[in-house]
Amino acid sequence: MRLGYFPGCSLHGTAREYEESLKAVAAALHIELEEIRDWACCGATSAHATSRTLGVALPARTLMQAEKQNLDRIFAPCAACYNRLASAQHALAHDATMASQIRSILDYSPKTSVSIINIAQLLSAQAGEIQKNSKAPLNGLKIACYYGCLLVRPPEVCKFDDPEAPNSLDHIVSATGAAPVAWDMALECCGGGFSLSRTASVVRLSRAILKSARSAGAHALAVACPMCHSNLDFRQQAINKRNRDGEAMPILFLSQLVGLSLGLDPIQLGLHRHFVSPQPLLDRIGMGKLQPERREQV
Amino acid sequence: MQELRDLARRLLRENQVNVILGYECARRGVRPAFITEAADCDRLVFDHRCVHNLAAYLSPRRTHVRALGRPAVVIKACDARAVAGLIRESQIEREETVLIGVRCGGVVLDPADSSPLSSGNIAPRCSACDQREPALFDHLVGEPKGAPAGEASRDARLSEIEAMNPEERLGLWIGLLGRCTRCHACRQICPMCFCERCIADKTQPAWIETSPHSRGNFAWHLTRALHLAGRCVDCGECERACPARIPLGLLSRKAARSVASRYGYVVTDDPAIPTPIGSFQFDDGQEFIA
Amino acid sequence: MASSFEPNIVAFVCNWCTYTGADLAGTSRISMAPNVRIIRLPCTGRIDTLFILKALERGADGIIVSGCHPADCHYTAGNYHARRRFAIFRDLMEFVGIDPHRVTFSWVSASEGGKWAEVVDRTTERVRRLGPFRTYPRLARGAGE
Amino acid sequence: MNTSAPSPASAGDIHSFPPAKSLLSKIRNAIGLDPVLCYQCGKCSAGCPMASEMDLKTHEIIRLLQLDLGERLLSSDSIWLCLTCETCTTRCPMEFDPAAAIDALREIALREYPDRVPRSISAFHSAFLDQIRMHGRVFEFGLVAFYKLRSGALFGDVESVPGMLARGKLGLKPKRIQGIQEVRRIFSQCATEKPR
Amino acid sequence: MSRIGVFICHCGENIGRTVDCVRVAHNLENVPGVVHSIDYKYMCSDPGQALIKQAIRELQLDGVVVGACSPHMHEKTFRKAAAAAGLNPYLCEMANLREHCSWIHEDRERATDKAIGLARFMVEKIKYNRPLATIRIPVERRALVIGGGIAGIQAALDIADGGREVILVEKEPSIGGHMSQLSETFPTLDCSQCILTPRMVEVAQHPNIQLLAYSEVESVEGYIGNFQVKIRRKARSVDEIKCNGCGECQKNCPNQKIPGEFDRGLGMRTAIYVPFPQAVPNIPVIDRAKCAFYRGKAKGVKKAVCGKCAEVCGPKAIDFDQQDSFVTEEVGAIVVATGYQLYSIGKAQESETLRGYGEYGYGAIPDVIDGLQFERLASASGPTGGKILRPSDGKEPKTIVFLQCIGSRDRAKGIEYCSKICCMYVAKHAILYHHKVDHGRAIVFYLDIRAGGKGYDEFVRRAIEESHALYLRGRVSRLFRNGDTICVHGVDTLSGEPVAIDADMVVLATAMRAQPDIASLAQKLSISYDRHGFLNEAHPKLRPVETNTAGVYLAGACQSPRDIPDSVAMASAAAAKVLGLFSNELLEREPLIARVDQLACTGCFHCERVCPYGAIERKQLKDGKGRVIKIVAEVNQGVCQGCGTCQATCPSKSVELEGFTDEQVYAAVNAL
Repeated sequence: MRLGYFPGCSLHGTAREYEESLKAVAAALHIELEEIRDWACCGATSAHATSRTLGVALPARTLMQAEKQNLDRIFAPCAACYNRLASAQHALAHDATMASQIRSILDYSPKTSVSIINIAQLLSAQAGEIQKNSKAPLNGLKIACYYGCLLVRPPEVCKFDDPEAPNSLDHIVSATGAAPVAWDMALECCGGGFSLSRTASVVRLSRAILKSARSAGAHALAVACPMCHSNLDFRQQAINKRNRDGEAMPILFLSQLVGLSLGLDPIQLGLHRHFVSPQPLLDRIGMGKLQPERREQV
Repeated sequence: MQELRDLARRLLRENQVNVILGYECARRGVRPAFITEAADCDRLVFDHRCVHNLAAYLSPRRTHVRALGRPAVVIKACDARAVAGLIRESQIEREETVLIGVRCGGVVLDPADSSPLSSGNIAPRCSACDQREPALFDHLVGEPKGAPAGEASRDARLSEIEAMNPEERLGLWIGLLGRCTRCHACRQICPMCFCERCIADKTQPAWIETSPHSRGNFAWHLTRALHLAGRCVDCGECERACPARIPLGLLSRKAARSVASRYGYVVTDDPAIPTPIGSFQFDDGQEFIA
Repeated sequence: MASSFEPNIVAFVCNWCTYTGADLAGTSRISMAPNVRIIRLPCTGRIDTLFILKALERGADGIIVSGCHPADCHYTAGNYHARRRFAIFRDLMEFVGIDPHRVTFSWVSASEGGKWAEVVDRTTERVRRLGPFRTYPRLARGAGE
Repeated sequence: MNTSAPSPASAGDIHSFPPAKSLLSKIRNAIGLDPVLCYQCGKCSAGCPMASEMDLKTHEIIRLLQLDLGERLLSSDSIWLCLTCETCTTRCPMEFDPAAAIDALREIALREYPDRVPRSISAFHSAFLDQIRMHGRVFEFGLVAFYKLRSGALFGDVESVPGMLARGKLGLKPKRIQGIQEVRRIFSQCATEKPR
Repeated sequence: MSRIGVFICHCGENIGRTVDCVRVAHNLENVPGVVHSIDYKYMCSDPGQALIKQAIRELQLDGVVVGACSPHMHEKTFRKAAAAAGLNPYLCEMANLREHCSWIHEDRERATDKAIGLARFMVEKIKYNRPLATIRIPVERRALVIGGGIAGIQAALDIADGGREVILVEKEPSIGGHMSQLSETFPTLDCSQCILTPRMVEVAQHPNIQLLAYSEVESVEGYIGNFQVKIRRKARSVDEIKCNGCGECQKNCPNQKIPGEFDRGLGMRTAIYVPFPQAVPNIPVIDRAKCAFYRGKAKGVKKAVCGKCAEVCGPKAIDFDQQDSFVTEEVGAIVVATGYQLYSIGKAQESETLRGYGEYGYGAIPDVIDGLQFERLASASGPTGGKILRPSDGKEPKTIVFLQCIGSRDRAKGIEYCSKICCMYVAKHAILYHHKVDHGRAIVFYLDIRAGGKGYDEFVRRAIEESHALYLRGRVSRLFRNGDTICVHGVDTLSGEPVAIDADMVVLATAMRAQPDIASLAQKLSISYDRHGFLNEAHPKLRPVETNTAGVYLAGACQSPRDIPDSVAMASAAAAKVLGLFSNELLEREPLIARVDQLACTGCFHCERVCPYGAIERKQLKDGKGRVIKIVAEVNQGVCQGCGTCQATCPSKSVELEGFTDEQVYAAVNAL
């Protein structure tokens, strides 16, 4: 299966373990990821918060690139990127003025037929395969699936799951043999783009999410968004330092969980890159010690 | 006195009425008189011995009086209240009856007592009475009278009994009512007891036992007091008529006190004012209701 | 002694509110003292003070009179007239030494099954404490009976 | 809008309502939805993760919009606290789109009240967009550095840098995309004010 | 010696579980007068009822006591069974052994004793039961409808279409009521006149409807099925028979400048006038206070000052000497549809419980008008031909402000209820204004939007979303004149923003109030009304169009603020009640009513004072020679509802309530 691949900026930086795990899992499931050539940033919040046009134009360029590569499906693992691409496409399809504006900017009119899929869509379609090929089913693991905002909202853009009661991630997690826990804050915002600019808000919001997951008895949180991941993982040290909320909660990318169930090597999946060590998790499922590489080739 | 006699004579002469209900001298004291001849009008008297409430003779039940024809009746202030009651309760037509109001300075307890009126012999109700003349009359006769002698706090006894404990009260009334022989004189003389067939005489069913024992007597006197609540004009005739000398006024005055304190109702000689039983206010007191 | 005494209580109630309220107590299975026997009348307006005296004569230790709350009377005004009648009668009873605690007056609506049970139990308890009311029926002694 | 205590005297100088140039209509055009749709149920504010930190809650923002009270609305920093988590939009019973409205408001605010944008936030946005201008992508090390310069929060998070490096999460030399000119044209064409 | 049968029901386990039914039955066997006493599992079942019927027949029972559930449950059942076996149904009584015994007690012994006691009560009582026959009262199958607004019209038409005669009384010169003044109607915006006028004409032409316009109910005697209604026909000064409605008189009346009531003072009428062109009947009336002829006479001028109308009247219908006349009608049912009056905004209020809105300058500021005035402006047949123009200068208001809840939900002004229709008619006004005035700005001050009803909330949203009415939440504090505009001071409580609007016109959405003369009408009909003067229904949920006086029904806004659909629905409901009543020639009533022992009656009429229904009448007893012996009380069988208050009040107990006679109660108490 050939898929256009839009990693987005953070997968080449702070969230590189996301890409590492994705590539490993894709290989194991025989999915060919073809990276979009010379893609540009989706613009994220900063773009659409300051200029609606910019917020559409940047992703539009990427769609254009994909078309030139005649990719009919684009896989955007980063929920934020996915959301921007999908929103841009939606705007192009439904807002004539915007469409013409973009046309004049790119002097190209992107087709709106290209389908943009996120990791939830990709892996839930593969759930059968995952189960079939699972070498180390994660039995006994309790996972809180965290959808966050950008995967399922706004509903008219992200049509693939119920915006208020989604289950695609839970579906995937079940396929890994782990048990998705029922909890209440799977859709609450973690503070998103305020990680740097309003850290306090992020700490407040992320903490609530972690507490909820903990009280639901989760051993770990599964996420599909680098931004969420850094807020919940990287910022968690701060949170735990300031409060006694309990055990540190490992935050895993969905792809990492799937990778583990497929029996892939934790290091290959980048599990050692997390700030909150997933070691306790691995112990639970009887996996060896993580051997964090001393040196990192940059 | 002359004024009264002249008026009576005129009323008979002019055929305004056929009979004068008044008072005349008897062997001992005074007694009610039924004068149909103008000539006999000089027999009429009115003074402090005129105790009787002549309104009682207006009741349709007094057929012999009715037979005498259209009456004029001599009434004191207290009697006027009874007349008002009879009108209010459709027993007589106002225009069918000529009312000769007399100014009154109080009467003695016993009509046979000819000694001058004093705090010694005055009827207790009179010493408490502040109404020297009726408001309901066609003619008003007699000189203006001053307030009678005697202490005004006649209901001391009432309060005394109220202050007793239940057992004492029960004992007291068993003693008093035990004396009742059910001669029904109280009823016969009462201007407001005009029922064609008294409940006490009703036998199917016999709510009130006829045999004269305390239990039947309790039922009788309690029921009578209730029937008289807000209707009793406090003329004292029942007590006067009672051969057993039972202070029946206590019961009717207790009822009067009850309606006064609960509904601010006082018996008047205005026929237009409805009786407290038979009327109501939405916010009547109900402290005794759970 | 008094504790083993089971008072004999008769209740005169109106058909529309209290009788129906008592029915409700039944359908709601609210348990209450078995000492009270109901006599049904259409309206408190129909309840005569003679009923009370006769009941006492016949050896009732306590009496309940109950009907519709003010403004709820099925016949619009019966309960208002009853209220005055009983107020004055109660004063008279008290005056002659018949303990008014033996007679409970209450408003119990068709929806107050619970309240009816309370009225029944409270009255039963009060009368039980007062003991049997032999004095009144026995007033007939020495004469006639 | 006259907010002075109403009195017959002041009645004369009260100008008519609503004000001539209408923010309301601008937003209506920008998002293709009419803010009058909102009936002020407050479900948006109730679900807003940032509500506790906003002086104007989401529904109040919409109300002021309905009343065309641009001044009071744009001069508040509440619109800048919106995370665009889209919760409000998802739950709006009248199918209005508060998130989009707030985006549109920010765009106008940036032009009309640039100095009202909270420093840290404007710093972040410009640092972020600069990264794209320069490289076509966001180069996080650069983002952090630029952000610190702009926001003045120089030492915030410094302690975390080693950890980031140790985990190989921070690349040190940026890569530039070939189509960078194209990207820059996009920026110039979109004519976004550079938030200062 | 009576022959009583006692039947104790186990009600399956319901009674049997706690009450020893066998013992109860045995015990009752030994009660004197009881000839038959049995227990059975289900007395109400067919075999159970069969047992009773059989016993009645075979043992010639003259009384049946069923010890079972509550009489409210099965009294009818068992009385029917008794009747079927030839026993008078009122010789069958129930002892409540379930709700009042087995269900509320545990102790089997004591419950059984009590059950015996309850049954005894009934056995003793029934010895004194009398066979009673259902009362049948003839019903005069004609109806009176009071009020010719939409409710009265609907009720009259429904009853008339049901084949019954109707007398429709309207106090104004024409029927139509407030609805005829309306421009369009919410939420459909169809023109009020267009839907109303045909109904009015139908009334005029309906063979079963006798329309008495410009008339009022003078007095009402009698009771359900047999009312005598005296109606005053006010003098029109025009002969209704002769008049052909040509309108010449109006054209020629010299006094053309009288502010018209129909147009709420916004238009003018003549001294002899028809309130509006579509009036039914189309017969003018002379306003004697304004007519030169009468004013001349009042001043004592000998020769007629004016007679123009009479001169020009072809059929010579003008009758200056006409006097009020009276007709008396016999009817069996009465529908009250007297509608409402508008709350008067000004400082002066005719009721001391109400206060006006000085702060809104109604009457002082010419361009502050009320909702009904706006209706007239918006109405195509109105004084401006449907244009929205300011009374002051005839200019088109570019900014218009509507204030809701004027006189509604305002304790301080004496009305705390919600008038129900204002939210909707204001929305309608906003929409109409939007249609009629280009670039107009409509602003509404509201407290809440009460738009429950089919298509109602959608309608309000339409005013907001399509007609761009700006809804501000809050009450306006005061209106100030500001040159030729009106300055409106308020606060939008949603934003906390003080608002001051320069408006060209302000419309006050005034409350609905009860009719001013409602008390006297209510007394004539002996029905009750609430503290605001709205007539009381018999039961707020289950008997919404009946009153506590049998045979009198309610329709429309006389009962509480109502809009047109509600009023019409109520009217049809009332009509259905009336037709139901008329479906029989005789009205059947339970015979449980009071009866006077006229020999014993003393005629003190305490009973008359306490009777809630005025069922006590005075009757003269005469001797052979026709001389009145005494006047005694008599119970009107049609009116008495059987509460028995008369009997408890009667000092001599000369009045008996059938079914609950003294003998019956006495016997029961004796069984203690």
